Amino acid sequence: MTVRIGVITFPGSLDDVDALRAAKVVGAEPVSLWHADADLRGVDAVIIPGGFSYGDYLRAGAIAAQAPVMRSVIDAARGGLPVLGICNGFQVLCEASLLPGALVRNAGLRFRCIDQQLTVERTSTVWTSRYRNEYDEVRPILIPLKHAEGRYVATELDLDALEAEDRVLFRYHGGNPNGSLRDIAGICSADGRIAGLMPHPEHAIDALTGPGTDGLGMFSSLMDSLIGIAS
Amino acid sequence: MTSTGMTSTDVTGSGLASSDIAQDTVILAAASPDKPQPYAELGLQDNEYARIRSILGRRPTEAELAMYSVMWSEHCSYKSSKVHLAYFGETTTDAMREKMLAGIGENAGVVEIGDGWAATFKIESHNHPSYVEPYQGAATGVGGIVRDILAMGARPVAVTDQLRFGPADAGDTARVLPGVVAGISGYGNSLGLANIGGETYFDASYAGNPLVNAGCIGVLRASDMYTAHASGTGNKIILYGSRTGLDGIGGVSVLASATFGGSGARAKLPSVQVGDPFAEKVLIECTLEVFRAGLVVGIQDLGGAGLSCATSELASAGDGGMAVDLDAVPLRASGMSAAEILSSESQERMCAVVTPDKVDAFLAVCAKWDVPAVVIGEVTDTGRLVISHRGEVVVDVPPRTVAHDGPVYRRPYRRPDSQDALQANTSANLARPATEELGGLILRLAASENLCAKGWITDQYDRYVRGNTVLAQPSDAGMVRVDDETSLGLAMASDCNARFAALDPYRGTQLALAEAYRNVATSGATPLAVTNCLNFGSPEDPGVMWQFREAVHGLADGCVELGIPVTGGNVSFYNQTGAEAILPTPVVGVLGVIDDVARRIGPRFGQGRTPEMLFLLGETRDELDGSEWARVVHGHLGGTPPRVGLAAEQRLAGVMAQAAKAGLVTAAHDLSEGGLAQALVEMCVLSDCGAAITLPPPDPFVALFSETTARILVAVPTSRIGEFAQLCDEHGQPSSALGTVTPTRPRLEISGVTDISLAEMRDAWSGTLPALFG
Amino acid sequence: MARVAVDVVIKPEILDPQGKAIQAALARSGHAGVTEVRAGKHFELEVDGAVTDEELEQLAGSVLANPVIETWTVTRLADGEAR
Amino acid sequence: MARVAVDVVIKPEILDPQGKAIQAALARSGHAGVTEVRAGKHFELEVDGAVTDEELEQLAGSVLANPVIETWTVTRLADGEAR
Ligand SMILES: Nc1ncnc2c1ncn2[C@@H]1O[C@H](COP(=O)(O)OP(=O)(O)O)[C@@H](O)[C@H]1O
Ligand SMILES: [Mg+2]
Repeated sequence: MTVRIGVITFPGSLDDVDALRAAKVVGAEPVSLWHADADLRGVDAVIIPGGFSYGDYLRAGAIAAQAPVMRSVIDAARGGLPVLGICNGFQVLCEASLLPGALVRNAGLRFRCIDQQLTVERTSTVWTSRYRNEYDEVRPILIPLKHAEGRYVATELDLDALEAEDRVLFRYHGGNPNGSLRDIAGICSADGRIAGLMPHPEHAIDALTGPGTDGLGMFSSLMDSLIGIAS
Repeated sequence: MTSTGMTSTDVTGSGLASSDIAQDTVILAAASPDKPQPYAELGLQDNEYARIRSILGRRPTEAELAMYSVMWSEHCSYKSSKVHLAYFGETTTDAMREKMLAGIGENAGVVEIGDGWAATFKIESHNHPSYVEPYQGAATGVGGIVRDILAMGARPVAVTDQLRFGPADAGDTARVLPGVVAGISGYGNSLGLANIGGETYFDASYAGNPLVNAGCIGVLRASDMYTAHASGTGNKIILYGSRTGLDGIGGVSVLASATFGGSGARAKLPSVQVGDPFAEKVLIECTLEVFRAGLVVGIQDLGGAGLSCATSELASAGDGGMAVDLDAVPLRASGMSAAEILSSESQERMCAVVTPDKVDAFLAVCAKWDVPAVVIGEVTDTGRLVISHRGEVVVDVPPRTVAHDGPVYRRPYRRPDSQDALQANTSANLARPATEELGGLILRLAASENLCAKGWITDQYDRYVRGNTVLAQPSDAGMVRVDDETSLGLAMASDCNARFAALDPYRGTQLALAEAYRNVATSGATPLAVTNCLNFGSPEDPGVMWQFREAVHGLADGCVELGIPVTGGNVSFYNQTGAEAILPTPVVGVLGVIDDVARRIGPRFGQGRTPEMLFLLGETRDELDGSEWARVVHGHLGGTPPRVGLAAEQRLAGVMAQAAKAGLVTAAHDLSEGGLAQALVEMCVLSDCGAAITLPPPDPFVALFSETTARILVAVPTSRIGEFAQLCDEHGQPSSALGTVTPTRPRLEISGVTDISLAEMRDAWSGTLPALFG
Repeated sequence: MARVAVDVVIKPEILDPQGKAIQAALARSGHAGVTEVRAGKHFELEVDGAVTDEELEQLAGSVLANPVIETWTVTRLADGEAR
Repeated sequence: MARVAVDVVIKPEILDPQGKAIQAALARSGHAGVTEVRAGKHFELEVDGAVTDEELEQLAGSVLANPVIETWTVTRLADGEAR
């Protein structure tokens, strides 16, 4: 079967082409979705890419969370459609209340573009199953990160609940680049199908243009699960 | 008039009691020849004003005066530099022109790069605005250069920034540098343009006049180039992008106060523009879409001098005239006069010439992207640029007289008398260190402000976005893949050691060319074309004018020798604080191509399992005048800069291109400021890997710190040494074996001289900017 | 037509590095009397007569501020009052 | 101890891209009654008794705002007044 992965473009989206490329690299059919169009075109999963949607002039992701396409995404996600928010996409998911907490200005107050190590905290999700190797080990992965508003914050209550429900997906390793609480780099829904993270796995799919290929696992994991369902 | 993205009521044409005040029309101007006009306040000389009167056969209207004064300013008309810049054209041979699709005179130069692709690139200055308001000044500098590239029909793919500040520890640098960097980062990152390189220097001469130059590279299909011309009578002129406000019309507010008298006058407005990167991002996407759909005849960006520039340049490059109605221009402020609308430097605007049958389709694309767009006029066959406002004609001029026939100055130039003394004061008399002091000196220089790591700056720039960046900082050159479907790549580097240019501007500019050329070659790419951004003091100072002339000649002559053309450039004069000019700073940018980006060479050795040896390509002489050693240790600037060897640079580039193709070199880094010592520190730290070397005789100090040009440090897998030696032989390339890469010993061991740990080098090199800027 | 100011500040329990940096800068430039700074956002809206206080409250809490991290206040400004 | 609010807005003649974008977002989300938005910064300072109005004015214009493009207002807040 062909797996169709949708990538939303808002005005101001930047890494949409990269997410589309990643979908293609793992053998999916990449499908462009337009912010003003509520139609999800029958895709099997949605990626909300990085960038500065609508300029991010209010709060990062705040205006995009109200776009017509997001209403469809919210409905579909509640119905189990896998949704991944990368960077600005993660901010959009929080602003849309699909994930708890918020992303605020980096503690260092500056935009940072660095190659960052992450630990994969949970591999039993559609987005991370590939990160457990045959020896049942999970090693840290190296992925670029680039943002000015990536400090994850939430109430202590929410944070405790996230930990208790095993919903912390990634943590920063070897240094916290933005002051995120509990070193959180990415989180997910209880069933692991809705996920968001600040670093950019789609920029680590080819050693020519990224620091390595550690990001591919996220897209391959999705393919495994979608093709598994089909067969 | 058709419009999208706004309703007609949005167009504020009145207010400020403007309806009560008669505007200055062509009819009025003819009838009141003796009305005094504030031309001097607008920067026009008596004779220039007289010339405008004789061109028009009457006094200019206020709007015309505003147009002529901005278009005849130094910035727009190149009146002091024109006579010298002509030398670039005179020296460009047909062979050099072979791949050039557009050259000096267009928005940006365009060169063919193979497989039907072309590339365009340019660097521009935004120095003064960045001093007044560092964030916005730098941000709008990026915005401006990106629109220049876009106006050639290209997709902008990468940006670069060339920065110069006062001393790193000066109080004002703490205001200017973080603001400038945040502005470039805030604007460039939001556009989704990878930042792939630049320069950062500190020198006291820039304390009251920092230099903020921004570069952009674009790619296009060679058959899809656009130029700024308005041809085809009846074709429509569409203004699209942001609304027009009172931005950057500081100068022209003189006119407003002259008209309205004391009470109605606008407050003196700041010449600062605020950037809206989101508006620019959608402007880019919208523009690329109208190009793709074939909806455009000609296009022009709005930069300095706004509509004055866009309308007069479009019209004079076309074949007739143009009629423009300012009442159609979407405004952001009420009661703007014609002069203000024409002079506004509001950002994120473009002007397109479109055939009537395609206007609706054009406006539909704009509507899709929510970009305001209106038809403001059309191409005519009158040969005149006629602009009306509130139903009256306020401008009626031959467009060429505004855009191209500005004044030309042959300013006096003279080699300053002090130049001899400067050159006589060589570094030969400076105390040189003993061998046991060299280890400490390596660290001291590595930590000095001009040699230290620039990560504090470059980590604020997105280098990954859109997935085609193959090399960025800390590589010698930035490199991008042209697009996903091809392995073709573009490399770019820009350089200028202004200390060398101060000692000898002719040679110093050639050294800048040589370094940028070498940086491109170090990446494995083949240099193809040159641009420049010439930053100098006041052209009214004969000494500065001499520096400028020498720089132009040095660059042009150097390009002839290298066989690559200058395709464009930018001049920034009046960079001085009081009578004190900045060091002459002719920034030179070189663009290169590489067939297969997978063959690129970066600065990191020791990454694979194969053992590697280090070789130094090129010869080393005792050349320390103007060096970083002289500056850091002795605070000294004098003597003559290193010799230029363009033939040697060419040979080196040939060797590197072949070595890249054959995969003979695993890592490379050219030698420039700080010499071999600095190159070794940088390669070791970046590679997180040690090296053990033996310096070539006789003098370890000279071997480490001389800044002789045409040298590259390379790592070669031991298994390929034979092939590599043969390649050097074939080219007559001098090369010496220095030692080995030592992945298991994280140290720089220089036999008989010093032994420094990786940690010490990293701390020294990386600690400086974070300690200063937090 | 009426003018409304909406001020948004980050909740006190959330770290405000910008406020801290500004406080430090003020102290360095001789204003040691400023002992704390919180940085937030200030919006000035022009609204037409039909916009009720409830609508203002609702748009402030759903668009201008994120209730997860911020608190806000809405103030109708007297005519000509410059804030 | 006293509490002071400083509101900084971009000068009216200068482009405010943020305000523009927010106004458009409000209109799209059903708040068409908001006809204009200017976006600025809001600072809340704790100052000790020695800090005079002149000092506040001076620090606002030199550290909190850039007089080239922004204007500001300083307001002493009554105790407990939440802004
Ligand atoms: N302002 C800047 N913006 C972007 N990149 C920069 C800037 N300053 C320095 N760099 C990058 O940092 C690296 C080191 O700079 P530099 O030592 O000047 O290089 P080189 O000596 O090879 O010209 C290069 O990759 C350069 O492009
Ligand atoms: Mg170099």
